[in-house]
Amino acid sequence: MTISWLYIGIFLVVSLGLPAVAIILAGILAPKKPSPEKSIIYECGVDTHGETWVQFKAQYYLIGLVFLIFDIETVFLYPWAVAFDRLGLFAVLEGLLFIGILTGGLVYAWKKGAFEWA
Amino acid sequence: MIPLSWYLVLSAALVCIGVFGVISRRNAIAMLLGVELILNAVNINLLAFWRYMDVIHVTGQVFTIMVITAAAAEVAVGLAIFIAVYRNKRTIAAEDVADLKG
Amino acid sequence: MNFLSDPVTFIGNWLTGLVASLGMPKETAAAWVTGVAVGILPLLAMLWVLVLIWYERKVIGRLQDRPGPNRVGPFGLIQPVADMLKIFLKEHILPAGVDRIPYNLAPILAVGGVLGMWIVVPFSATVHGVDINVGALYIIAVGAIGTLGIIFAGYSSNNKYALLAAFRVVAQLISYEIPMVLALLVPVLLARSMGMNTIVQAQPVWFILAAPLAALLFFISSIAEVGRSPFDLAEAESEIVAGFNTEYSGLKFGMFYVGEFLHAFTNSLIFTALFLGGWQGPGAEQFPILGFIYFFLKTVVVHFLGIAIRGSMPRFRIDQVMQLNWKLFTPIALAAFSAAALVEKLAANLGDAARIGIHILVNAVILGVVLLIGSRVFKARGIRLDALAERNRAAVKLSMEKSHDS
Amino acid sequence: MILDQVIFLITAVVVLTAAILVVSVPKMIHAALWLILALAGIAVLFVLLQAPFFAVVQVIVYIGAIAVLVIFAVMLTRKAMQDDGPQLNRYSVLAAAVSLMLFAVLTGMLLSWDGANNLPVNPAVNPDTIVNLGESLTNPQGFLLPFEVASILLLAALVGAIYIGREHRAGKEEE
Repeated sequence: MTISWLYIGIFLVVSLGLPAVAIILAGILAPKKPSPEKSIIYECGVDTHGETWVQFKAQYYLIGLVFLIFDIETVFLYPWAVAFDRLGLFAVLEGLLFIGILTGGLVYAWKKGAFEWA
Repeated sequence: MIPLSWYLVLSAALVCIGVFGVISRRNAIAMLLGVELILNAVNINLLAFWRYMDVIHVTGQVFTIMVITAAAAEVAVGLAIFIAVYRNKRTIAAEDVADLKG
Repeated sequence: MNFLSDPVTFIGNWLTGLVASLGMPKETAAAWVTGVAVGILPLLAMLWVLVLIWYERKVIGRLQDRPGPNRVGPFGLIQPVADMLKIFLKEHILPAGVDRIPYNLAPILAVGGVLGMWIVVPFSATVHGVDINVGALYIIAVGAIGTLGIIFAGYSSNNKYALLAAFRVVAQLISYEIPMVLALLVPVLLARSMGMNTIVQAQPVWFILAAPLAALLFFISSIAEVGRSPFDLAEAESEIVAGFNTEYSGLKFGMFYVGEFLHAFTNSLIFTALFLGGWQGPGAEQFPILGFIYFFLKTVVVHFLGIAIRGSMPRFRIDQVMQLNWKLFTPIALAAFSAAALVEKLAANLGDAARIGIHILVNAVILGVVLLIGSRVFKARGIRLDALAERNRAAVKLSMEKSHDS
Repeated sequence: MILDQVIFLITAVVVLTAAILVVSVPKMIHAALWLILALAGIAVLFVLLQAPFFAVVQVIVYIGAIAVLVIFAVMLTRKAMQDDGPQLNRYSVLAAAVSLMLFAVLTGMLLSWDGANNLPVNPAVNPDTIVNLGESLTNPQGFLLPFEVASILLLAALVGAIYIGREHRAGKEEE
């Protein structure tokens, strides 16, 4: 058990390290001729106006919010699905009630227009 | 083998850092991040006690689930409130938003 | 153990023996050999991208009646190598005002978040990566790292369009994660395990038969997760320059490219393992090499399907992408999962064939209901639109008559 | 085994450093990024505690969802707090003193407790934690009530947050 997580740790370190090493190598090999012209932010040749930190629609936040709630509820259904053989019919119905409450949230978000992107 | 105390001291330190963040930051979102640190310290404690004291039952794990749920609900509602306040008052500095005082 | 029937185990045993003969206990030697093999796997996956890029460009080319790459090497096979060498030697331009650490971290996370999934994929009966008991969720978790890379790229670039694109993409990615996670729950339920190897072993009958809707949703969501056509809002060049990676150049840009191609293939691997029985096939248990071949062939079919969709579909608008997900896919996924759970419990005593039959039936019913409601909604919307158009026409006519009169 | 102690210590240093940066860096967005590192470190700790399910849940929920939400919110309220202004309020020295004292007291209490040097219960005792967890979540003798209450809590949070967070005047802010 623990040894497999050690392997996963090695694997993750290598998978993150490989692109890092490649980028660093390329950075050494590549030519470096910086100039102020080059480092201008690319906005189709037009000079940047104002801050980059434009305001965003609250819609993004609403989507993120619904996602967060759904994500948590679904993740906690996983142990339930794994233990399925040990559950009685009643327990399965309990799980479906859980999903039903989740669906209620979806319907509310839908009715309140959280998914409209006007 | 790691003694239990290591986890406990680590999570005590995390709680204290979180408390510092909650008390001292001006930005309300930053205060929320402090609360997140505290809740995570709680999770470390719960799982450590589960692992070291009572590995047969899953009580510690169920509590962790509850803490994660509560943390998520808190973040969702908290950030929504900050965004609403920001929309009306153009600030989220905690001391400027004292209208709810009785 | 025969070399031909199971080369990987054979080589592994040979290496273990070799290391053990240096005076190390057998188990430690095996652990070291596995560790080194695990370290080499990402490298192989990265090299595999070269083939993937060639293959995909060739297929897309043929789909669009072009020859595709055909100049460098036979059939243009060396083209990706040449491209890679070129991009390797390109200058890294650091735009003004970027936030350096996240800016440089973003391409690494984008690739690492895809590579990380490979460790839990079971390639054959004997080579199954690392078999952890939370494999399915692990895939989702590692996928979240890639999302993070995109946010980093968009935020740190100091470019409005990059930020806008990153937010769009992230909204899309997190949205489509919901049907993906829900669809993934169905094979987990059917196999009673989150371990990828157990899921594959539970499929003498492929799960796509018992869970066709979940498979379909997983397939579409995984296309959306890669951000490919028809979900390629990230690079809607008419709207947001070139997407979240506008300010990237040289190999840093190349890494996003590599990540995308690898992600498409990785998703096919995972789809195959989850729904198409992975390495299962006649004789795969006795001759693990056959398992490799089955797995590879199935994956190539799935991958080809994804490329064909990429080559032939127009792009969705962002509101369409969001509504498609939340108003169609998520409800279907919830219904499909609930139905699967109910059928599994109520028909637990029936034979396998009968249970799968009921599963198919229930899936068909859900699909039928969705189509029925969908056709009603579209008909109603069509009537509304017709009425609107009629009114507009009348108004135009009226105004034209007025102008005639005056 | 010494290896897990080394991993623990490295992770602990990373987590604590990241946590201190979360509460002290002036730029909000950087605080959010450091929070991600701290949370990832905590996921590693969960693996060390042999609760891999919670490690992946930590990554999926905290890094994949909560951190994304925080970044969205920081972007939405970006103009509110100019990052060059003071980020700590006038209580910060007091707060530091209080938290240091709290830490001293907590640590003293913990280390004087007999159970502090416990070693983990036999690791092989319980290979099927996830199954047990799943079963007890819908078992009326187990944790059925908290499980359903959690779903109600999440529903309430969703309803409340959408009600508060949505824009009442449509079309005011542009994308």
